[in-house]
Amino acid sequence: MPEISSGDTAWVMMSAALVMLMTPGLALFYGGLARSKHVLATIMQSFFMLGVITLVFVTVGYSLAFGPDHYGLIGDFSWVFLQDVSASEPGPYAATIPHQTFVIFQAMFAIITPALITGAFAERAKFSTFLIFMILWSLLVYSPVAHWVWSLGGWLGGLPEENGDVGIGALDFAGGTVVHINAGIAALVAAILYGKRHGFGREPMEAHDITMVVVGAALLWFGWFGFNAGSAVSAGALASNAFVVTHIAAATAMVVWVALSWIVQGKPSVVGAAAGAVAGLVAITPASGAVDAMGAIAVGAGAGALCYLAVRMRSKVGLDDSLDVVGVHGVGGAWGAIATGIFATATITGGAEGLLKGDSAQFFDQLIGVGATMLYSLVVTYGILKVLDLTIGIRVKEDEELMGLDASQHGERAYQLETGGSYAGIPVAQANGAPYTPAPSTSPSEARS
Amino acid sequence: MPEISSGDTAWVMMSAALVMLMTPGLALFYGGLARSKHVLATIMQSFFMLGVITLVFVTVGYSLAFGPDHYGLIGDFSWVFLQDVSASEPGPYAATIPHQTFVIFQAMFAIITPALITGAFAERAKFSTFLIFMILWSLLVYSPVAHWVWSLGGWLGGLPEENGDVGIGALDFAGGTVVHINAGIAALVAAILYGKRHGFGREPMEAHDITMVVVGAALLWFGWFGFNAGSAVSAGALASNAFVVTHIAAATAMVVWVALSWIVQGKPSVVGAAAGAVAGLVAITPASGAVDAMGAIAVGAGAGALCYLAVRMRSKVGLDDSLDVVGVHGVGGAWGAIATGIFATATITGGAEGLLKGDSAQFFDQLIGVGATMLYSLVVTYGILKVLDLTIGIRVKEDEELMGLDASQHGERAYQLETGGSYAGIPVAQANGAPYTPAPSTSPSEARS
Amino acid sequence: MPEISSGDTAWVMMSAALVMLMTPGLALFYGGLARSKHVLATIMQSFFMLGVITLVFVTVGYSLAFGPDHYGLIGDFSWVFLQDVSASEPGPYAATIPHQTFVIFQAMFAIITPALITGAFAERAKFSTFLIFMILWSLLVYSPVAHWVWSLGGWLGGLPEENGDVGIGALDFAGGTVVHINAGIAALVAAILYGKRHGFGREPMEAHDITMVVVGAALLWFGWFGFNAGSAVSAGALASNAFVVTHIAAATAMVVWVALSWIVQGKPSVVGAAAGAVAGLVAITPASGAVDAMGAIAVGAGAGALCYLAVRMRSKVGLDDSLDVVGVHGVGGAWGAIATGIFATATITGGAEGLLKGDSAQFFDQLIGVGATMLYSLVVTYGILKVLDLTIGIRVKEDEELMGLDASQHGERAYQLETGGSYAGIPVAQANGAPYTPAPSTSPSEARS
Amino acid sequence: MNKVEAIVRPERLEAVKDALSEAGFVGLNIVSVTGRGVQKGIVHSGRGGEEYRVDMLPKSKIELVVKDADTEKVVQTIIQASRTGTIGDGKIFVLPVSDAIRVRTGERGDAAI
Amino acid sequence: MNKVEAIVRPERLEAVKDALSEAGFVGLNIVSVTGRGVQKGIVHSGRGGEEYRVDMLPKSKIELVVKDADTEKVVQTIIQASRTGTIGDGKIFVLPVSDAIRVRTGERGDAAI
Amino acid sequence: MNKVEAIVRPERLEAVKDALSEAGFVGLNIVSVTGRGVQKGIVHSGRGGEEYRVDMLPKSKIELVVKDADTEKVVQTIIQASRTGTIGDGKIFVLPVSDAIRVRTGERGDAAI
Ligand SMILES: Nc1ncnc2c1ncn2[C@@H]1O[C@H](COP(=O)(O)OP(=O)(O)O)[C@@H](O)[C@H]1O
Ligand SMILES: Nc1ncnc2c1ncn2[C@@H]1O[C@H](COP(=O)(O)OP(=O)(O)O)[C@@H](O)[C@H]1O
Ligand SMILES: Nc1ncnc2c1ncn2[C@@H]1O[C@H](COP(=O)(O)OP(=O)(O)O)[C@@H](O)[C@H]1O
Repeated sequence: MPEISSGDTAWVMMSAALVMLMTPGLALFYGGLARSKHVLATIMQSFFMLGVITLVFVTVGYSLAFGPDHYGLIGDFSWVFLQDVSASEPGPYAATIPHQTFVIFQAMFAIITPALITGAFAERAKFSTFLIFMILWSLLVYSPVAHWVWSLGGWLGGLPEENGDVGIGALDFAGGTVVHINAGIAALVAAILYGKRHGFGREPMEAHDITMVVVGAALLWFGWFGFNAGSAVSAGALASNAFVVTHIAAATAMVVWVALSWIVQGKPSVVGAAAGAVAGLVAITPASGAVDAMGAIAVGAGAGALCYLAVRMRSKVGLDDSLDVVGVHGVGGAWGAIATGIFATATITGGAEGLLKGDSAQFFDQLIGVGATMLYSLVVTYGILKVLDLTIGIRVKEDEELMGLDASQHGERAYQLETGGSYAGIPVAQANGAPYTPAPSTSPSEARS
Repeated sequence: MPEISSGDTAWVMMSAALVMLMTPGLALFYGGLARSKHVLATIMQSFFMLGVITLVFVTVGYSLAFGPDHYGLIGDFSWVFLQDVSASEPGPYAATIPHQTFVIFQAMFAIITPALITGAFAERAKFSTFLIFMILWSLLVYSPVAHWVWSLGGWLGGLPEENGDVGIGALDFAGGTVVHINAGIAALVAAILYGKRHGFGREPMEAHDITMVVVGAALLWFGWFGFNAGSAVSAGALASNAFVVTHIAAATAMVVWVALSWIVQGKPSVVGAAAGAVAGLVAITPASGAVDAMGAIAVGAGAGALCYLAVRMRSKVGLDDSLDVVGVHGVGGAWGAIATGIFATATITGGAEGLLKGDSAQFFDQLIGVGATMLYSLVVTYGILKVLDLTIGIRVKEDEELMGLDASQHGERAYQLETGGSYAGIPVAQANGAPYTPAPSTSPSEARS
Repeated sequence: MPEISSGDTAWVMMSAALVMLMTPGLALFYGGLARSKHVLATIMQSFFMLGVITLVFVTVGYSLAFGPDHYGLIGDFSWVFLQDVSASEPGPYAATIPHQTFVIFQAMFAIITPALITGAFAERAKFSTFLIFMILWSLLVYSPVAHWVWSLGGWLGGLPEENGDVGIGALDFAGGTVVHINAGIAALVAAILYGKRHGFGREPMEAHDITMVVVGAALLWFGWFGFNAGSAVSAGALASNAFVVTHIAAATAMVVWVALSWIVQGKPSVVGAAAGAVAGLVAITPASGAVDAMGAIAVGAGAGALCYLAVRMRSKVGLDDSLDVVGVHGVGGAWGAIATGIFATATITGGAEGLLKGDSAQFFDQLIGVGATMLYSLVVTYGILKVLDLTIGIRVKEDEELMGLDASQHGERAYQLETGGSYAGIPVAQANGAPYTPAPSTSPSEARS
Repeated sequence: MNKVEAIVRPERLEAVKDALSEAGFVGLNIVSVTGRGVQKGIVHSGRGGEEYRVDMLPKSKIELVVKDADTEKVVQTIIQASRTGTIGDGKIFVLPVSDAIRVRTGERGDAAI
Repeated sequence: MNKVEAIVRPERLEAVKDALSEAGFVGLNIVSVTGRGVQKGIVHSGRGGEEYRVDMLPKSKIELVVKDADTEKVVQTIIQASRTGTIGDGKIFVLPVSDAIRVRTGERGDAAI
Repeated sequence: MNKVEAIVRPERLEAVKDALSEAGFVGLNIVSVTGRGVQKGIVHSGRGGEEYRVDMLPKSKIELVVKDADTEKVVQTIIQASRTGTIGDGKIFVLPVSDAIRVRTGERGDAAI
């Protein structure tokens, strides 16, 4: 019987915690980019996924995604409510940690993926419909694609089923297709179907708190170490490489994006530093089990450049992808998946090699992975959203949008700063030299009596 | 001789770091709920516990709580200043990590528990007296109760003393009684003795920054993985289960609280999502070594519902428990401890079973644990606060309260946003088409000369 | 062949992630202390180091610092671009983790060190020159000093080179000299060469968001567990001790600083709590592999007192070290390095002892380490900055400074709060008793038509 | 010249600004204020179920100085763009202005506005 | 009609608002301002021990338009509720208003306030 | 008495305040406003490359009440300290004030300011 390794279990638990933190990190990244009257709603759309999708995933989603394979396409209901998923023994996906540790690690991926999409329809989505959309999307899009790529017998990945069926072997170490392309394409569909925000292209819709954007990006970066290096489901050389390339790619993309903003727009952008880092993290995600440190520089540089250009061109096509999910996750994820087919090296993969090593087979497998995910996500997301739009409506009313989603959807206001308030330094004297005496302590009630 | 396991040590160190982060997380959760003129004072009351209680605990508190048992009630001074507490060899409480690793992990619990209480008297406590209160409370309430439950020979827990004495075996894996009920009851006493805030029930006293509340809740959630799964003091199946149930309970309670706020108040509350998650985390704390994943859904759902109701009823009884410590930690902790007696399963505990499995013995042990903790905390907290109130006074003067505790207690002001400031976009042109030229660089000094 | 330990690898990866988070933590600590028109620029100066210095370090810096020794003074180009640095096998510095895990852990140190310096010239540095300064400083100052202290054969540290050459054995467990003194002295030089901010000593230049300062300090504290305990490059007794003493020193310094601010200035300062914690963390850094828990109290108390006094005396010497890098990192680092020579105990170091144990050799070695680092950092930093100042200029123009660096350097504005916005509570009635009806949903566009 | 001060609902601000601009009144200032009207605000239900009066609600104050002859037109423009017909629509006040100066040129009086 | 502008200490604002409401003057606006008085602020000691002048202190400006006949009563009400007798108590200014309009109904003059 | 309201660039605020203080006018209030001038703001390029008009720019409004005789001196002082000669320099308005009261002492009229 395989034995639980305390080092591996510690690492995967820690990684799960790190990935959990990415969802609030994303909430801040998106919340900071939103306007102040929509910040809570924007945060909530990510943050609440921690509640809803956790329940969806542990009850049904995990079983559909990772349960016994059917035709390489989907799992089944064998493991619903985590029945037969051991809390103490390893499962089929990781030999040295309890099966449920793997489940909870995967749950965090299932949570953040729909959260990523929310950037596309920020500042105008009706909260009730949004919840239904996300539950359906998780079951109908996320779980199937995760199955294709990561399950035993999934047709896209390379893990062998019991009966010997093996997928085509598209590499996606930590979710370039499953998470980022998938969310990016869903975001594209959503941005179109939700339509433009009131005043889009006419009024300024700038980030209301860029410090919050940076904090969000920092938490994402921090958590991404768990996302990628945790995907090794053990704490050894594979995890270590994923860790190293993750950091390097993020750093490179950050530098490239800032440099481009400097050249193109005239000043080095702080939002660009944050967005660039995220773009690099996205792109390295599928590649983190396939490229080495210098490959990571290439992946990161490509991500910084391609995503920057994609975002800058958004207005040209008139798309109100409010927080640039398509440009960052769609483009970055696709580049990462393809780059894996270019820069993969056998020293890391233990086998598969990329175009640069003269092997084109993997490259074409990657293209199939990208294409299949895009197509499936496009069609099913469109179907779900269209039905919801025609029935219960996906968007808030115009005056609710103008008033702000925080007030109209949640009945709350993010910030309530005191008007005024006593000066709160430690005064040592009055400026004219006289000793300082604070106002006497007559209280308003006394004063009135 | 037992050997240090690097995996277990890594996990417990990491867990200690995670629990350390909970205290600033709590500071933000509370600070966001406070009004802006009290935010620093509110944050400080939690944050400063990291300083003061660390010193109290490593010098005396740990020895009282975990030192050699006397009558099942209290430790002694054998280990004061950590003498005889090895920095390299395991101690009696965890066989595979250095004794001091266990100490520092426990220190984080000792720190956050008094910090939890501060929500009850936020916006009106005198800082000097507050410090004395907390030091006394840590020594006279926290350490004894921790001893009862977790020490070798403590009367409530189930660990055997050297001479064979065993406690009654009330289960409290990670601190439902020691931390949450204990703090919740102290909060009840404090809310009553401190009295209502000036203007309570008449003026709005809403959260001044809900984004801060969410960040705080997110950090609490993140840290709670260390709180609960770290309490296994090893990185194996027990920790893994605690990790999994912690996440599921938090998610469930979050969903339930938001749903109730939607039904009762008309809109799904973002503050409710944060508070619900915390309620779920509180309730699963004692149960995390006893229930399985599906039990966690029950524990979480109960916590969401009960805590929501408790908070909503607060105003009915006219209690100014400013940041709802009683409703969340008191009620949530009690529910969690009792739920442990209902849903405990031998597959996780390795022995004890709950009511649902037809065993009522554990259930009654849990009731004893809850009752004893409540009674003790109530009496001693009341005693400490009453004496302090009659001697040096626990509350600030009315004008200090009106001015804000930040100014009156700390001489500081949280936020100082520039009035105005140049528009800081990257302008490409003036709106009327003319090319944009910024104002010339005459400086004020030049202008004046 | 040495074998990779999953526990150790998990711990060092986690530590690297923690240290990575310190840089955004520092960005917030500094950003909060800055004025609101400079907050983004201040944050960017730290945050962007994650991009630039990562690239500098993995391409060249690591090889210079840790590569094969030359005369005890510097590495060489053997490991540039991480060639010959294994992603899977251990390197010479840590026997149980992949060499690249060690590299990435060290990279995080290389990143944060220049970021520390930025506090000295906050609110007036030209971003372009700043980048060049930091790249040069990393290569010409950081890498050499790191080599002296931590490399095999470095003249200051005690690790033996292949040919048997051993350094003098100055103890610097986690970077008191390499990181803090080094940055502190560079900050001193920079504060002088950059000159005072416009209006310094005349206008208030208080922290614009003290909650941000506390969050930053909390993240620094959290990350510092990785900084110090990770420096054991394994998860055993040495790491555990470093963890414990780190926490205790931070706590002690926090209490001492707050107490002093209370006595000297009349009120216990919240900024002081944050600054005090950082001072304690700085001072324990070199000592964390040499002192025990009670020694940590001494180190922390000294740090709190000395750094507090240093900061309070800053204005006396007329130095505009804007965010007190010299007072906290320079003084704290020097005290820590010297305190290591006083309180070191063989039970932790496994050999070397401090003055208190009657051994003065180590004490003098420490003085040499402090002196050499100070001298080198002073001279080379001065050289770099002087040349940059005379050529391209290090400081922004006066009107750019007055407008704020956020606008002038980055074309961005941190905060854009909506003016107004509907009241966003959940109203139940109008105050005069009538049922509440929100304003009708005529939208502005309809209204106009 | 007169100074027109209009207190409007923040959610109508855009509409009023656009309407003024279309009517030829571009120059203006906006001040964020909180206002209390005769209905004394709204009753709000707090976290703990307590109900309290929120008497001060956020409002936008539009300030612009106009020629005497334009005053009525400005007032009507604002009314049209901001009226919803429900309580809390706000007020407009007209104050006499004795002089106006354009800082850039030093022009005074009607020429300056 | 007159516009009464009163600069008061923020910590007296509640008291003034309550007093005005009791005296029958419910409608008003509050603007957050920073003010400098004759004593030129206070001297503050910064983190680094440097002492500097903080000349602008936070103040609350209360603005309300009242009938001519009520003006004195409003002024006295504000004085009573806001006076502490120490420097920095603030000022009250009275400005003439030539017209007032209630947006909701279009009422004008005294009827609008 | 007159109330002088000056809309100035925020980056000139310090200079204006200093100049007023040197000229003997210490008492004043500052209000943060956003203003739109004839040039209708600036065109800004957003993250996604879209260009839109930012019509409201941050401005500082200086308010001070002065004796009739001092009005012109105050106006000139402000102009000198705030003029840059480029669009957006702002405006100064003078409004009549019929009464002023110092809360602390109850003094009225010129004595109160
Ligand atoms: N006497 C007044 N002086 C100045 N502003 C006032 C006055 N009365 C009302 N206001 C402002 O007008 C707003 C709307 O007034 P309110 O009485 O609620 O509505 P309505 O004018 O529709 O009856 C208030 O919120 C306040 O800002
Ligand atoms: N000439 C003025 N015009 C407008 N506001 C003024 C004037 N003088 C003072 N103020 C306001 O009144 C406040 C109190 O003035 P100050 O001179 O400090 O106190 P006092 O009126 O008690 O002598 C100032 O902070 C400022 O807001
Ligand atoms: N009619 C007006 N009433 C009140 N404020 C005005 C008016 N016109 C302009 N302003 C204010 O003056 C500022 C500068 O005006 P602008 O027309 O841009 O420049 P200039 O006065 O140099 O021509 C505006 O931003 C606005 O705040």
